[in-house]
Amino acid sequence: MTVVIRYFANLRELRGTPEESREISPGSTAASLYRDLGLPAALPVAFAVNQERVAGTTVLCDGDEVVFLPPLGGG
Amino acid sequence: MTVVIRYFANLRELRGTPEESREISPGSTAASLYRDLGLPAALPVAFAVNQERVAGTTVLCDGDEVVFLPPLGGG
Amino acid sequence: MLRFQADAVEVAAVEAAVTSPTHGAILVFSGVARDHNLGKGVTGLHYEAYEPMAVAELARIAAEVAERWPDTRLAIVHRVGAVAIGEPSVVIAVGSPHRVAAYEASRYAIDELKARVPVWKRETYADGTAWIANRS
Amino acid sequence: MLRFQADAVEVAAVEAAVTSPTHGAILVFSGVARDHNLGKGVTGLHYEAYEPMAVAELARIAAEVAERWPDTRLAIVHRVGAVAIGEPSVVIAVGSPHRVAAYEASRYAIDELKARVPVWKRETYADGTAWIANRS
Repeated sequence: MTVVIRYFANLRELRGTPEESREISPGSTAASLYRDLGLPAALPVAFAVNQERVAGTTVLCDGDEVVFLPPLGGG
Repeated sequence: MTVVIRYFANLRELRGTPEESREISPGSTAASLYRDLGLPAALPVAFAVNQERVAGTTVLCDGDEVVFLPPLGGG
Repeated sequence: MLRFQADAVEVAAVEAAVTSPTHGAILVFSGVARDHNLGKGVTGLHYEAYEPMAVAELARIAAEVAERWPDTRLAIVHRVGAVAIGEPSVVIAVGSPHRVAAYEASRYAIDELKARVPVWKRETYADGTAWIANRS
Repeated sequence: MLRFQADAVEVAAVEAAVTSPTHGAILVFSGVARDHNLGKGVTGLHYEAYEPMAVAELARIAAEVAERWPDTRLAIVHRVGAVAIGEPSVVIAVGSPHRVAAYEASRYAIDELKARVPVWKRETYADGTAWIANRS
């Protein structure tokens, strides 16, 4: 199964792309995907799946849009 | 001795003038002047003398500018 | 900028008076003449001020704001004379490095203005007029 | 009016969006790009949003404001892309029959926006750039 990952801010710069598709194994969660991608463990990210904020333990489904949210800076 | 009285809002309309000079007897206070003028006892006025808010018991001096402040409506 | 004026208030000019490159938050309060009050249709407003005392009172309020919220800038413009429905009767702008101070200072300024500054408001209705006091 | 835009914000247009003849108080908050932050000179800002989610989050905040302060109207415009020093990055306007609700609703909206809306800010200095998070 495949998910689409969108990157913003420092994660986009780090990853060098605003978006990528990724094959994942069944049972993968938002947090395990973040780890598998080798993204910085120290960054206090939150998780959004299909534009809803979710816990890192959320199991991903085929076609999900996943976003790792770095600390926000709006306003 | 003489004081100048300035009227605003409903007191100006009631009195029919924005300003008048008035002879007062020594010992007159802001509140006694208000009563002597026959202005409405029911109106909850505050008192200003020479542009400073004062108590009604304040004794008036020659040349004072007296204003009876009806309830405020600014803003 | 602390003043009374007969002309309509240019909100952008009041805001510009408190803007500075070091200020992260600007808060602009406008008190707008409403088309009704206490269940009656209002067709127009008239404001009257005891101006020298009112200006002195605005200056005192500004000094209090400067003491309580040291890095803020404050501007207040209040109308006198006729004010049409939908126009601001008062505009208060606060510039501040931080937004919490801007909210607190702005609210303090309008609350104190209503309580202390010698200004009176006359409403015009279809069938007459009345002087309207602020509820305390 | 709840939106992100690359163009400079016309504050008067945001204010006009919440103005109504029944509203006695209008409060406009502008968050302005400052020329310094954390002791460093800032020469420019860049904002980036996860826009579909950010717009949905603004809509949720607006719904919460409408529920808590029923008679208020709310408009929020946030910049994306480059923002010059001195320009507002966000403008929040609230119209309300009464001023207390305007202050409370405005403050709620900016606090929640900073905490929940997926937007990021990059500051540019003489010697580089950094992504700056809101203090929670």
